[in-house]
Amino acid sequence: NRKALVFELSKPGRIGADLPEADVPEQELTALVPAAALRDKEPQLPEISEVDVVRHYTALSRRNYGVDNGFYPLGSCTMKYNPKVNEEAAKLPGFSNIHPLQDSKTVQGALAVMYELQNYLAEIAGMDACTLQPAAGAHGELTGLKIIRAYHESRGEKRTKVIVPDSAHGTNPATATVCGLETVEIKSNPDGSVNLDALRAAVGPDTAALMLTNPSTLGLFETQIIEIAKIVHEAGALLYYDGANANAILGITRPGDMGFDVVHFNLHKTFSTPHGGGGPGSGPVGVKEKLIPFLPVPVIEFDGKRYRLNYDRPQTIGKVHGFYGNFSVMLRAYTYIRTMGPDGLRQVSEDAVLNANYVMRALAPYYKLPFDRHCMHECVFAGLKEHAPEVKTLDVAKRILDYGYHPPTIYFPLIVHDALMIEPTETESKETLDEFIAVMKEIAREAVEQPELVTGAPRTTVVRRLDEATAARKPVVRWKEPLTP
Amino acid sequence: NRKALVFELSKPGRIGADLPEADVPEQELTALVPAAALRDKEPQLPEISEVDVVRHYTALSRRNYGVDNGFYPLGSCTMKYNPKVNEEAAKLPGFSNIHPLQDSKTVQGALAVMYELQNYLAEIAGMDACTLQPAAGAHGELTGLKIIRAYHESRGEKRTKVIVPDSAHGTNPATATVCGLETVEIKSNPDGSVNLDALRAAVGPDTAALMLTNPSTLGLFETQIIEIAKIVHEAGALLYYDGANANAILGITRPGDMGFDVVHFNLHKTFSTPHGGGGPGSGPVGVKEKLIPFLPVPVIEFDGKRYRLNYDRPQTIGKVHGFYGNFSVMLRAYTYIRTMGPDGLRQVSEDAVLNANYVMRALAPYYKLPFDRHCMHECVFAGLKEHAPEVKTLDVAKRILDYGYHPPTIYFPLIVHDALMIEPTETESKETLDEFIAVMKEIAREAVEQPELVTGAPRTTVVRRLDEATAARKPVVRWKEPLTP
Amino acid sequence: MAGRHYLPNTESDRQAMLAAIGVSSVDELFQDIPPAVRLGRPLNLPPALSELEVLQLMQQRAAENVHVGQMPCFLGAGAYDHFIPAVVSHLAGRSEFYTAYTQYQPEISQGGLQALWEYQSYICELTGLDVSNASLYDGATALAEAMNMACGATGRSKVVVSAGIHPFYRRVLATYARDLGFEIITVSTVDGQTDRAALKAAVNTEVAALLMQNPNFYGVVEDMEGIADLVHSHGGLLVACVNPISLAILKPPGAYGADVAVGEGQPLGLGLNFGGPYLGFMAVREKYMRRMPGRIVGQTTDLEGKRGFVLTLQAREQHIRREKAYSNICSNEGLCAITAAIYLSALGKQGLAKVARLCLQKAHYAAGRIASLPGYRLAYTAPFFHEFVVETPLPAAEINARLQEKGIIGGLDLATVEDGPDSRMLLCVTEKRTKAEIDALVAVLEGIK
Amino acid sequence: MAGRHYLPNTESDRQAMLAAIGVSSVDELFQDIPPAVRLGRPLNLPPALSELEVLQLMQQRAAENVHVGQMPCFLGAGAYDHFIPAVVSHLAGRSEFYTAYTQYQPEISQGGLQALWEYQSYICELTGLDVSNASLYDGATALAEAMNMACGATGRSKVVVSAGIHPFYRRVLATYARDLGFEIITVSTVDGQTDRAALKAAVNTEVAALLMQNPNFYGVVEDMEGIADLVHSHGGLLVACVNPISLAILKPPGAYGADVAVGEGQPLGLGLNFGGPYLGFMAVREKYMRRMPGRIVGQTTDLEGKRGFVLTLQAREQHIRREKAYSNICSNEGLCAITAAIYLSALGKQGLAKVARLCLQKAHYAAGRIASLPGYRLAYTAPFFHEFVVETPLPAAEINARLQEKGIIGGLDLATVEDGPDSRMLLCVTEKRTKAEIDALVAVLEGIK
Repeated sequence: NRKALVFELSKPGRIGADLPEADVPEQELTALVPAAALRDKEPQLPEISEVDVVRHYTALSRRNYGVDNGFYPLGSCTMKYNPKVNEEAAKLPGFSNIHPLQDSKTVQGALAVMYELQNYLAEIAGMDACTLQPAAGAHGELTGLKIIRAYHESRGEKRTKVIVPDSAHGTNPATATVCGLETVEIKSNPDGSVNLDALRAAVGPDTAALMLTNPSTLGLFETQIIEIAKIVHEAGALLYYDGANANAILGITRPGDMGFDVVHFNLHKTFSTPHGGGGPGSGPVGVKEKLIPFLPVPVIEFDGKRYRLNYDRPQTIGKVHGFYGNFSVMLRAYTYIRTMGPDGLRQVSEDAVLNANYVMRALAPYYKLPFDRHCMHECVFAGLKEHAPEVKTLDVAKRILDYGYHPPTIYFPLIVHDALMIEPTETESKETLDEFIAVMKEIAREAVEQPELVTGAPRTTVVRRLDEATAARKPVVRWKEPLTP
Repeated sequence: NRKALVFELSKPGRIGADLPEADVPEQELTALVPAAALRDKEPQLPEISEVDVVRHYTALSRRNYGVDNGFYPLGSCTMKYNPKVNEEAAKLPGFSNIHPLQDSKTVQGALAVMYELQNYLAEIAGMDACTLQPAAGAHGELTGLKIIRAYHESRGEKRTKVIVPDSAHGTNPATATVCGLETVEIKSNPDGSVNLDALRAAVGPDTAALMLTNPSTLGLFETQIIEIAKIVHEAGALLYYDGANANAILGITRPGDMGFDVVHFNLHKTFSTPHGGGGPGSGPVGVKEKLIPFLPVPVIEFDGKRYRLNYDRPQTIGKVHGFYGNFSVMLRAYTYIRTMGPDGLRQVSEDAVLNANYVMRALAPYYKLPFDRHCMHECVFAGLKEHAPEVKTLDVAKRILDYGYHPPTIYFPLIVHDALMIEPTETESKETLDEFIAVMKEIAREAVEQPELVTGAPRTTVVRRLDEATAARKPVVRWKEPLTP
Repeated sequence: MAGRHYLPNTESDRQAMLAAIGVSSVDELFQDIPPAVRLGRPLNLPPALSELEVLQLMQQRAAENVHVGQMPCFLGAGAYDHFIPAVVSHLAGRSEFYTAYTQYQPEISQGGLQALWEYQSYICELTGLDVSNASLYDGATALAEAMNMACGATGRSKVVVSAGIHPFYRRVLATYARDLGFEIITVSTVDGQTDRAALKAAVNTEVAALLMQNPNFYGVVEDMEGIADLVHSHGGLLVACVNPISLAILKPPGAYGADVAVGEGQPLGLGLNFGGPYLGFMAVREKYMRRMPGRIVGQTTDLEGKRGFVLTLQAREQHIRREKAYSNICSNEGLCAITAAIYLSALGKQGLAKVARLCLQKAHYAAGRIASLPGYRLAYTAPFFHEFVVETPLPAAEINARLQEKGIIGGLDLATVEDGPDSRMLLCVTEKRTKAEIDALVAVLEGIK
Repeated sequence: MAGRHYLPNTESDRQAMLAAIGVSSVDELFQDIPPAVRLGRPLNLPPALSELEVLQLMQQRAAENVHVGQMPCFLGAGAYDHFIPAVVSHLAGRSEFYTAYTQYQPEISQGGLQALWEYQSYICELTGLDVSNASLYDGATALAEAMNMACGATGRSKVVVSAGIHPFYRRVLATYARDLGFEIITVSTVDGQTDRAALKAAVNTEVAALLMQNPNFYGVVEDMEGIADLVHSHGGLLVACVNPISLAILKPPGAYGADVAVGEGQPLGLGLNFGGPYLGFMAVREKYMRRMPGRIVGQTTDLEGKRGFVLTLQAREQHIRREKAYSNICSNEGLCAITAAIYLSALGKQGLAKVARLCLQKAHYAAGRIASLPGYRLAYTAPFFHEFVVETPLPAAEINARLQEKGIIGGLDLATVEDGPDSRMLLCVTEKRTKAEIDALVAVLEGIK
């Protein structure tokens, strides 16, 4: 069951792809490029035939688990089903085979989709404008904070601090840092909500922004959001919305209406584009009117007849991507929004929240529920309810693998001890949830009665638990050509 | 690990595909169709959502084994690797979205491909013309025998017998029967070659044809082919070439040059189109000049400027397919032939034969080799060499499953006791063959030393040996709606 | 060397293998081939193309065709332009399905077997019959197989065939019948429906089967009331050739007494593909199960009692029965059957009914509008499903040429497939055609005087 | 209800779930949302479309673009029209890859992890460096991350940037640098190559890194001899931004002393996609491994000793290190990296070398022919890979318009991306361009006076 490396399949002289012969007169290589600029030794790429390529990657794919294989209740990741028609749309040659530097007259269809998508996202967010350029959520955060910074600077204000609750995603403080801003972490209330006193104590004339996700990373709606916005705005700071949890609020409430000034969405979460095993994503950023001048270039504009890319924006933060962002991810999200329409999107959030509450209530007798409130699109448990001294939350997660599901997120958010964060999403049926609930109950029983089943898990996977410590201590991060004796 | 049936996933009210609403004024159903013609009860199709559809068939696919998963040495089936570029060509909308009854002016590209393909196949077969209409090999046999019959009838001869060696594929005698002809089976020589005395005794004025594959179903070239052709032709009969084994002879020898009058090819074997788990295939038929008038209609013609479908062929056997055959299979074969060219096709056969001989010689010490000659593209063993009383050939095949390969063909050809027929094809590397040989050796050892490992196989598959007897005795061949109490 | 990417063995591999075999060259392996029949020259084929070149060639050839994604298509007549959800090709395109062989080793073929078993179940549900096979080549050959089967089952050699059956199908019937000595008696149509009186006259105790199409070639819904009794009372079988989409709303063959239902499965999620690969389906009453051609998948259990599937009732088939087989079919259209199953799973009960309803309504809207145009009239008054014949003021070929110029693929000029006037056109309207497209068709027709 | 096919729960499911939760309506679950911020109206979005309609809409939008399958394309400048073997999309399109999340649970993610580990190995082989990450967003942001990393590693805040770097990349550098207080010193080019004298003058002990592109934006192969020493002798890092295809024949960054190599991986089997998703790659010398941004896959063993792969060195990353992280990157371009690995596996050692050679030869053939036309000349005499700048007799925009009319996508009008005359055009010739296409380009240029 050990899978060969692609390098181990190699044999000199084999080829896996077929290229045409040169149809132009060829010259000596060194007549074109000085010998000093040429490499001495060719890169050691494998030499395998087409059938080897196909079997290798087909076999690797079968050692991987995606949403198409089953339930994926990974909290904070919104692993909903990715509709296939989106893939069809993205594959159309008129989209996939266009060069980013073509004359805009020849790409009007592409620009139209982008223009409309940014407007749709602005409407969903309650914002006045939107850029599609960021390539992922964290990239959206970076773009958003840079816009906020530029805004303050344009007003002659030097604001260098970003307030981040201790329940936040790690990207929030990291983004502040790479934007040259200082993170001020404030303690949350036990239920993950913002501690208003701590916030009031933290804000000041040096505060650039408060970064918040709502629902919080505990899956709970921040009920004091109006008050929070008031505190932040009165201090002259702006409010940043981390859209990681936006799947709970589509058509129900809007960050802009809550008082947020900047929003990023993750198209690869809320808008149903596939995650690709870690990207490509897309992290569009929506802003309120006053921040529009600072959006990255190019901005897509429409004069009623023609779409164009406008680079002439004196106050822009500049470019944040080589071209215009992850276009083919946008195509998928656009297709999704056009498929769902306003009613469909609202139903998405209703069903996502219903599913999460259903799971939460069903599991509450077996797993510690730290906050007895309705959750939004995901719920967080604090480990097993019954005393099971040998079993860690990690063990529970690994045992879930043996039952054929992807486990929930574990040990996040950091403020909940032994956190197990479950996000079912709206694309799962009651039957799937019932089966999952039954498994989770069974594992809770096993943890007490047969703990070795849980601590020794997984047993049904192609590898068992892996030695992560050694991997980090003595990193083997690439293949190396074996030394010939 | 039990897989649910699609019906078991159903829940009233779910939908898995999204259709537009009517945009025309609708009328009462019974105003359009009399009530007596309408059904009383709707068909019990399942009601499942899109994600259920995707997970169901993704899961089913993962319970299946194809060439992309590994070695498939299934004798007489030519399970070579199916190039992906062929799939791309077949998927082009300009091919996949054309209606068979469009004006021929609007399908010139499709007709050009078909016209050229029939010429290429005729050249490869050494024939004068070719029809692409048959949808599979057996359908090609039927077409070929009908052509032969029409030919004899056109000459006022009543010939009703088809001679078939006892080593032949079952389709040969079956085809004769469905063409209203009588099969005369002749005993082969022990090495599977035609017994000339038996042939001479069988031929006569009532003989329509001799059906033969060369190499024979034992993978051996029929050395007396010239003499056979003479005997058949002198009796006024024709010689039919079953192309199932054509992968051995591309560019090396041609049925037409051996004296055959009619040939069918299996595009889904020799010409690298995928088998689809039992079709769609394609079984083009090539004929010598004198048989051209009898080809099925339409015939694709080219006047130097335009391609057209000609139905005006008074001596035709008629139509054998609703339209023109399996067009998208033809596209794959055409792509393959254009990719390989004359040299590539010859190399295919050379490598196929080399691979088969390599396996044959390596396994000869462990499995009984009935004929100690060079084989062509496949080799046949007669069970295990060493005495292993508990182990049947079927057990060996099942044990191969545990090692992750598809087994060879077993118990065919019928004239070899405990036959194990291995066809490696040219798309397998020496390494793959060496690994397979090692497994086959190991199984031979197990058969003697640990027979229960072999007789109890397979153990690693999603189901173990299935009860085929009960399946046939008490057939359960469809789902039925459970009776509600 | 051309095709080297498909041929993994290197020159050194070949040498090593020759050495292991004990020969000095590949030629030696071919020594059994008499020199007189060896081809002493390269095949006369075009030189090899690289993948890039061959794909460009195919793209160019494809571009020489007009496809139905470019122009709305009102052609039917046995091949239908239906909407196919994106999931269908994504799932049927899983290589574990399409690169597999027939499921002779069930333990590693459970996926394909279960999918085919579910397909069989769907066909039984649609047709109202007991047993389906796992596919035949296409609708026309499925009908021919049904004829063969009926003659075999009854020991008779006459079949009565409605002239409402697709003319291409009837040509295939003729091809299959001739060599078996079957006599085909054709019964004409009246107002687009099979002539009931002529039918009664034709059916007698020498007739193995009556073959009807419903909806028939002209799109007309036949009056099947009493037809089964008519043929059964003479000991013959009723064979119905049906459109599977129509069966979401029309009475299934099983309900009007048919013994065998066959048809073209292309409407169930298969592309037009210029006529193939398509999907012949066949379902029969249980008593004919062991005479049915083609493969059948059965449910069983493994030695641990787990549910599983196998190819079953193989005693019927050519590879066992040889010259005593009822049919010679071997490779069939397995992947097309799986594709149809995926389509039907996605559409489901509601979806298939909606497709059928949309076809029916849109076709009637189109027919109504065309019939109201001066110079045009519907050829028949009988009820129809999603196809109908229009009598045109000018030859149908001329009208089609004008439609083509306006970017519309018109209907079938009936004179190209049957005897009769040149001013009859068979039009088809599926759920894919929008009101705007129908109105555009009508506008062009209106402008043709 | 729109989107019902994506929403499996039926109304009765919802009622049952509400009952189990103990609430009477979904609204109750949203009671924490203050009424004042609730959206009291439907979102102002277009009404839902069915799958058929949405696909037709997208087809229509796609048809409003001219794509490179319709016209030969001589644009490069950071996005390249290379041949992609059919296997690439077939394999990268396996849903187990594209519907997975990041590999936080390695036991069920071995396929993705191994593919990424092999990708890392390929990047190391191509760049001649020790450690690669598992991808960054694109070439431009990879370069910016390299700048951040170099400043972090050296504790310095000045970077010297060659004007030979893509102007878009330099704009991204500026965006990233500004808020971190980094100073960018730009060194101009002479004859298309970075000005060596100016470079020497600019590099000093305050400089964290020298950033060069090779081949640079103008297609020119830089003279890298001695460059690394120059910057190393002042304690700075050399960052090379490279084209991965060129590395099949050009000296790798590791061999000329670069500490960091970054670049745009789009040429490795990714479609043009109007600019994204692309693939930022980065490889570094071992000593910078623990400062590298992005995910890294490491090899290890499971508790039975079997080889396996995990995400490793996560202490560097944002989700552990939070505000102390060197980079905020989280989701990256995992599927693009796997796609690149599939491409490189298919091309292999010989194939990639051949692509590079064909690009080089065809570009030089084109350049030679264009340079011989009256009125045209090559802007630079320095060696180049597969792009080159032509000075044109008329404004480049006019020439491109003429080419467009003749069915050719011309080169980049440099005036649209940098200051300077309007008669400079950057042309790219990949292995996909045939001699006939190049000759057609030349013929049109020749006809423009």
